[in-house]
Amino acid sequence: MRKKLLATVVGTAAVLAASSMTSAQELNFDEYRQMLRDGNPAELFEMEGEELWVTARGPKNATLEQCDLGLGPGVVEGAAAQMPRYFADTDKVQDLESRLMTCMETLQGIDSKEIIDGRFRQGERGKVAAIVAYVTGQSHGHKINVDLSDPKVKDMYDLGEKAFFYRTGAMDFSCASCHSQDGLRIRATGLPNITTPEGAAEGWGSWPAYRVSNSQFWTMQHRLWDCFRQQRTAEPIFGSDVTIALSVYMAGKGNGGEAVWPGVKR
Amino acid sequence: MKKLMFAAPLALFASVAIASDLEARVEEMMLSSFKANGIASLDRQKRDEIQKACSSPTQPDAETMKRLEAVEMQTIQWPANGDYWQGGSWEEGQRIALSGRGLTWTDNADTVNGGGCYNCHGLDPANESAGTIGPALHGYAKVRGTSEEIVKYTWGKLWNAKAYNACSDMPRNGFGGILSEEQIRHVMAYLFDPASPVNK
Amino acid sequence: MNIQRRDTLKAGGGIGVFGLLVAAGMIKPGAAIAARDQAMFSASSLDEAFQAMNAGTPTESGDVQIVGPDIAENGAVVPVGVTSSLANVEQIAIMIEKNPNMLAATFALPAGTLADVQTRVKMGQTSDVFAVVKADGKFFMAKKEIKVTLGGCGG
Amino acid sequence: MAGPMRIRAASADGVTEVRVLMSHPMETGQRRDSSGEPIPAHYITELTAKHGDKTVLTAYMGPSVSTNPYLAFKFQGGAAGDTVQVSWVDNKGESRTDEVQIR
Repeated sequence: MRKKLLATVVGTAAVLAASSMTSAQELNFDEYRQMLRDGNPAELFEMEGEELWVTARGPKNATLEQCDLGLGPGVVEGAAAQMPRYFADTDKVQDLESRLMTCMETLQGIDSKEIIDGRFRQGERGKVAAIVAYVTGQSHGHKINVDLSDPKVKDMYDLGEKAFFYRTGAMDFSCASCHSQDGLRIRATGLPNITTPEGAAEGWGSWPAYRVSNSQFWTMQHRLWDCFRQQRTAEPIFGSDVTIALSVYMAGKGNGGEAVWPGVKR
Repeated sequence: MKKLMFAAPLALFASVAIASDLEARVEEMMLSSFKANGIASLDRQKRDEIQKACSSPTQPDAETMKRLEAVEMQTIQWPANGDYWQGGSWEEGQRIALSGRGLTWTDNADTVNGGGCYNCHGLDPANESAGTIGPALHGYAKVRGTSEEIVKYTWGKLWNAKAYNACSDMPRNGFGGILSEEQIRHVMAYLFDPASPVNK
Repeated sequence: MNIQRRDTLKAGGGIGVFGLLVAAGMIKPGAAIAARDQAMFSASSLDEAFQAMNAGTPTESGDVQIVGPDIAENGAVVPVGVTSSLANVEQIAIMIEKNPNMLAATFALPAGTLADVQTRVKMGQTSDVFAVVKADGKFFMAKKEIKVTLGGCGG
Repeated sequence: MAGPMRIRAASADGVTEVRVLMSHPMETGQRRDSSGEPIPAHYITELTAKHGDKTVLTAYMGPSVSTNPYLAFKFQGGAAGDTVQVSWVDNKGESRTDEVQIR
């Protein structure tokens, strides 16, 4: 008994020492981030995206102004905050990127394959990113509001949760390896705890974002793709089920949080 | 009450069936949503026993953990010549600890893998840009000493962290071919050499 | 968000008003830049930069403030602003001591423009940032250390 | 061809605040591409802002200014509806001019 007590005391001391070390290392970037928020270079991409929305393009020489993002044809304001959602015309739960592919294909005649097989920041996939900047900007300040009462959305949420904890690859990582505890960092970068509503809202509600480290604009598809790259898995396919499922999990978990779109990131 | 007792096993059965169906569907999704790219093959989407056991918010029961850990312990290769760190270079170890490169689909087979240690651990107290996913290891040998026990434990932990905690977030560096024996020796020197900045 | 796309697009492209002004001899960017590039923007030490500005050794002054974070999450984009309560400020310069291109920017302020400018600079490492202000023909300065951290896991 | 600038100009209490985002790589000339070739320097060298016909700011930049530069400044005067015009020229001689109405 005494031995056990001693072990507990020692253990507690070690935990205390470890936590004080962690707090001494806390890096506070609030001031830095605040200063970048005004004049977020993502605005340059929003301008490009708005222009693309109203420009007649593709084999059908049409604009995207009749694109239905879930709130009716042409309604952009607030639409992204309610995505991913189920669309009856495609019989699929779609995130913004995959829905834009549908619109570009049906309205403009642009082959989705070109986007799925393309590269980030290039060609039609690059244009999708600019349109994402514009559309998400029109939900800036809105509450994240994904309809989990829709059984098809809820099903994707459950799959997403499973995928979130799925450990695989050369380094045994899952999303949860980095994103299931509060207040942690990878190098100097803060990691939201996606398993809590606050953390999920912080993560989902701050992408897409302009990344200052490489002056690029990244959509959530791009963010997830690079997370998997760092996890050392095989390459996720653009707009594939796993990307939608994880998006539904994050957005659904973050329901009620604020969309600060587009964001600005390290 | 009687009714409830009757209904409960059925409900349990149904939820188990749904759970196993979900498990099968997520496994299928983790394959069909991915494509091979360079060195990142689709084999990576399949889980070994320990990855599968640790793929949920809660870890397995203590007995299962012990059994899994014992299996992993057998995979550890101890240095044949008994040289744990003296033959290593802390400078090399520092480079390995700082580098997070290797094994992604943008790397190739010739890429020298890093250990990515700083992603999760503080090591050199002067380096503030260190992660906090794992414990801070400032003054590693200064705090823990260089007894055979701690030296062997550290080697084992670096080689296969799952031997000590089945669901550890730390990669199995030696077992998984992430770091070579020589690289692990350099990282050991970074942790144990009194001249290493970790111990300053 | 109200994007003033059409306002900005209207005047975009082509040779632009700037080119026309150059052609009309109203401003001479080429000549001015060449002089500055050689003397100031190639300075590799503070003293060289001060010399190029004919600033002597500027006096450190509490009337010059650097607006910037104590610590930056990424050195590629570090917000830096300069304000001053001095009268008749005609020039402001921002220097990053440890950058190979030490002088980041200089601003010429005509009468009526406030001594309050902000931009964003690249910093290769933690460094002192200097603001030099020319007011009433005299030079003053302020300095502030900005820490730069390393971020992601791929490094 | 560089994309349009995002210019915002707002007037309050007799002072106009102008904020400009420019689309520009601001290449230092010191980086190398993936094949090891040096990437040539490409950066904005000079910027002029005008309120009507009057120059309200001239900025000279070096390659230490961040990619997609941001610039904010204030001048006395300016009323809603007035035009603020911003022009830049870079070290390759490319230029761009955009304008906006003060709000």
